[in-house]
Amino acid sequence: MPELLQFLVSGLTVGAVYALVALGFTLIHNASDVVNFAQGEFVMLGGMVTVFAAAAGLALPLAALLAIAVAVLVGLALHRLAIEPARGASAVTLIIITIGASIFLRGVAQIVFDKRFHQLPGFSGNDPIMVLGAAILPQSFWVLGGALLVFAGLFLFLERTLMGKAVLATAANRLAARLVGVDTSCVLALSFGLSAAIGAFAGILITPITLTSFDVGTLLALKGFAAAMLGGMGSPLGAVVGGLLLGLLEALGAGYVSSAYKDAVAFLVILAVLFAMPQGLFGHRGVERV
Amino acid sequence: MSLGTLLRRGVIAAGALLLATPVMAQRAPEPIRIGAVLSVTGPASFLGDPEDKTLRLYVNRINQAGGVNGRPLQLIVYDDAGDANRARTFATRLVEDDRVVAMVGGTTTGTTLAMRPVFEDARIPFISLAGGIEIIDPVQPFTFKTPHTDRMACEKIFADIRARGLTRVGMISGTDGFGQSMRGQCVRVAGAAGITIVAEESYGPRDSDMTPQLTRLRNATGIEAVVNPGFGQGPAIVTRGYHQLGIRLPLYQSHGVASREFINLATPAAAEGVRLPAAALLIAEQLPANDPQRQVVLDYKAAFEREFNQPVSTFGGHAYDGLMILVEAMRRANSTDGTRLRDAIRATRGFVGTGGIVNMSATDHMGLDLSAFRMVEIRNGDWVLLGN
Amino acid sequence: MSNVLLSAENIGIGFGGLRALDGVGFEARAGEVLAIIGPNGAGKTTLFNIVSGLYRADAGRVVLAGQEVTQAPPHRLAALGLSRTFQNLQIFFRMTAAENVMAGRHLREASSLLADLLRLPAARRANRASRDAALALLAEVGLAEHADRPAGSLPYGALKRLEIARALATEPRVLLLDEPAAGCNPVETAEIDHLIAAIAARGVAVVLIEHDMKMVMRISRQVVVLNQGRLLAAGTPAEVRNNPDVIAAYLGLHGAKEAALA
Amino acid sequence: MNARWATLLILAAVIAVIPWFFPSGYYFRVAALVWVTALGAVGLQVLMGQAGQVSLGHAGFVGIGAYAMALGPKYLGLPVLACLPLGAALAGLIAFLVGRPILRLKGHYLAVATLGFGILVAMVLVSEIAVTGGPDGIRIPRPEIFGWRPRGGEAWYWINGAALLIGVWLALNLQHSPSGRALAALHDSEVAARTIGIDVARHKLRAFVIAAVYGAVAGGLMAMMNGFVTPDAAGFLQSVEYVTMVVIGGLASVPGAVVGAALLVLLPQALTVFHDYEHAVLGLLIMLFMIFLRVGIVPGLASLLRRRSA
Repeated sequence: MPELLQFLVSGLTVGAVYALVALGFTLIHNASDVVNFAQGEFVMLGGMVTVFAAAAGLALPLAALLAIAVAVLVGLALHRLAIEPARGASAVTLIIITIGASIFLRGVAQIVFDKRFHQLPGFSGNDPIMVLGAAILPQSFWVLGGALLVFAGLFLFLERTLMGKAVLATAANRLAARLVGVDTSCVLALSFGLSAAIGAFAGILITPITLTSFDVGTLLALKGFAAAMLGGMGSPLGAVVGGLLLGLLEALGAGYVSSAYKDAVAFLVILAVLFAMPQGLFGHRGVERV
Repeated sequence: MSLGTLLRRGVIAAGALLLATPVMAQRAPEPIRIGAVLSVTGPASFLGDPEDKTLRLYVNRINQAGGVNGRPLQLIVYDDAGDANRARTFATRLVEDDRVVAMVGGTTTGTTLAMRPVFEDARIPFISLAGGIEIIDPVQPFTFKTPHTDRMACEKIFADIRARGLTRVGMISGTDGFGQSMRGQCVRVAGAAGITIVAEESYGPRDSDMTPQLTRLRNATGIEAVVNPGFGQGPAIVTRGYHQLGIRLPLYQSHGVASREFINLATPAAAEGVRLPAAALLIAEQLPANDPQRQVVLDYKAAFEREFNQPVSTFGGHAYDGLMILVEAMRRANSTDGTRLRDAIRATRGFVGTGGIVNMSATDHMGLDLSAFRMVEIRNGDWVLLGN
Repeated sequence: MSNVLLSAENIGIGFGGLRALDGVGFEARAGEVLAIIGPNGAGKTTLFNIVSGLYRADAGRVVLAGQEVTQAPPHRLAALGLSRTFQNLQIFFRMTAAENVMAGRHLREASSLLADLLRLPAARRANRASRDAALALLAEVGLAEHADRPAGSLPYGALKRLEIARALATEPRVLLLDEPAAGCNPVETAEIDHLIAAIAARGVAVVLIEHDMKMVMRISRQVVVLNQGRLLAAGTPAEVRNNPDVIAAYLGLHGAKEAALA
Repeated sequence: MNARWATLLILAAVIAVIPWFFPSGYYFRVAALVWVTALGAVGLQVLMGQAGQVSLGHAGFVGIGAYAMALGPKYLGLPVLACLPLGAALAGLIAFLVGRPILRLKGHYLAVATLGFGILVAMVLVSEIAVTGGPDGIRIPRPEIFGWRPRGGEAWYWINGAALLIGVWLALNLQHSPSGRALAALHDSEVAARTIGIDVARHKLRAFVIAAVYGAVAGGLMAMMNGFVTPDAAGFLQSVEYVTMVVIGGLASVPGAVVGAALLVLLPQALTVFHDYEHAVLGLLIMLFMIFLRVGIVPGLASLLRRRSA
């Protein structure tokens, strides 16, 4: 039993990060149909900027804020300089642009920072808390709590604010949104900024557990994308569920099946879900309109 | 000049421009070109980056001191990003286009094995910086290597485990080349060393959490010690998780944990009591004054850390050893001819490097023995040399 | 009746809680035009989608040329002689006009994948035959001069006719036309009018969804009226025109709107 | 159909003429790499460009083809060359089996499913060390063609060039054939394609199998040329690179795939002068190409030329 609990905590912690990355994918996709493969680089920026700012003497909270600010600026620049000029291009063209952006950001990070691994101290120390025989890092609570905060904040933003409703409207029907006066370009910029902030936040939270380096983004983007698809592209709830589920699958796969094939276990489950529900768990299941 | 040749030269020039062949200013004396294909980026950058830095640093220093045989060295480095196919192309480029006289590098066993035929065909000495024993076993005429083999690391670790009166071992290894190659060697030599491997786990090179695997090891019955073949951040995360789960069994890391950075990344608390086989470089200051390696490793450590403001790693040290073995051989051979250079490298005796004392021969293209490894334990955030 | 080519019986389908169609049916005969009319949302296109195999009905059955085809996929229905056009254009925009119609010859092209890859004589013959057939059909719908223009560059009315040509290329016995004259000017409408008559005259059973009442009354032999997913009336144009339910539920409503706009 | 012959002629001319200007064997090696990579990319063009089905697992098939060259001789005692068609057939068979369920998915969902497939292949190659040699790779015996042993870049330059020429010829034939039209039709509108009698599932599967066979042949040739293969050949990054090649060259265009492959093979060679800045410059170039030639290089330049001459 403590074993299962250990796997669950481990899976949820990693899954929360996947969920945050998937959320970033979803926000940008809803506003633009772009699948932003540079999403993982926001996570990298969050961790790396915090590490370097902290090393330069900044207090950790300030360093974290700076990291989020940097990521948001990069996100906005990505939108303004790479996505906006290609407006109207096909979805696959835009995807390749974001892949280029991800290579570029990694290349720049490798020069600005370095190619080594870095760590942050746990926000509340590194001594595990024993719960029912399972050892839980205090940082896990930070990750889960932080993710919960983001989910709740995002929900309130989307449901309770005018700007949030504009985002939802744009997601539902871009043309209609524009017709009723929503500045969809502004919504798109907002989505990039927001996704970047969420990604960077995830990066800051997870670095004390997983360490960071200039190239941690690729794998996270891959997992986040898979999580978003598992949940159903376009659904923020799907992104969250998909992310947590993916994390749990990996942990349980490694714990009960085989550690060499834990990613295979996760992908097999994703495939099985998609065969049964081709639009993911929470995707639109509308009838094809002809 | 006919139109044809003019056209042809134009296209060659354009092609050269396109492929951006480094154009070299003609100076006398002609520099000696040394090639290096390293995994400066990609999954093995933890190894490749310090190798790259070391080679550049020392080629500069050698040139400032007047070069080799009156000629400066010219170092040409390509980054294969850990990809064997790319490494092979760069190897061809070094041989065919850059016309190097020797090669130091090949960060991973995979890239080394992919490049080896290029240098063997061209009869150019190739000193690899990768660990896999298959690089030099069986011996290939022109291929050498400087790092200890992973088999030696396994033997060293197992000997230490046996010395503690333990025999039953659990293993958790990275699925990267380094981890899997060492895992294979450990499995192979376990029997002879009187060790039984009772449980095995693995983790991906980019995995961020190994608690599930470690939980399984914790719950496996009869394990008396755990060995972690791997390099980079993986062992640091394993060590953290090991500590976090409160596993009390002795934990052995490999020589892939080759830098003080490991202690920082794993945190000193978690790393407390971890043992590993290490090259002299890690414990430079603790070496007795009469240790032949002391001066060499202290000098290298000082030079590297002053230049790059980061802790030395034994991987950088392998590059240092490779370059110096080559330079000494060039001086002895007073030639840059491939076969003569090879013979000179093969004749290396008593070379004091960061990795150990190197004695090459026609049947041993590495030249290190088990004495090159020292067992160290991490105590209070620092390495402590264990009495052999 | 022996010349019934397509019959839909008692068709029903629900989306979520909504009953989109319930107990609807019709019989289309060779050489005749049957029109399905009804206000927007009556379920006309849904009925087409079921008959052509794109949706799965949860009740009723479809019989094509004496063969039950209720759950058959669209490509099998096409092979059995059923073809259609779409209300919202489904043109192959990356192709030229001629290639669009050539694609419609798919079932008639006797060429294997291997022959296609190696460009064996069979593939070349198929290409040539399809192109000849496509050019003839384009001429028939009045698009001969646009044959090698990219489909995306053609005006809306032309695309409507291009879809008809593509559907005809399959050599259908039953042709479903979903608002073929929508968005067309009176001249174009008249052309389509003639085209439909000509198609029916060859013995094809034509089923038509159309809002242009004049056109419907002019060319249809039978009219089926749907309202809110149910069959409201069926009969000859004259019968339907005088059916009080139809006038009340459909023409009345519609007429009132038109009157208000006029 | 003239454009088809023009494309083939230009390609054949380029292959025949450029060796003349090569200053060293290294150029043969790079060009041979361009041809063989382009062959793999042309296969993906059939799937992505012609049939409109995305695949983030193309390198998986390349890996299958490449490892067939190592495992066939080792375990079945076959001559290496015989393993080339064998690997292609195996990749085709696997594509046929996994393609059926996977291709029911659309768009990004298909992308993630193919991604999963590619990762699975790479994972097997890494993990089954006893069979595949694991992450450090495995050696491939040198092939022998009627007593001739191709060695070095030059031999492979001609072999790969010929293979690419055949590959492009087949892909162009397909594009302008009844089967190709069926693919183009389902690419534009699946609904319309179905109603004119096209068995969409079957044709998608064909395109998937064709792409797999191309990938496997390319992988096999590359493995023979290198005499060595590691699981990186099947890795996710390779798959992304293939997609980038096809898109950057021009999805709709077979020669576009060749141009895209050439670009992505040559750029890293050219960018070595930037050393540390190599990746930043590569990323920047990819972005710029896609922003300014959003339909891809070949169709983009073609329409520019047309506009200029009009």
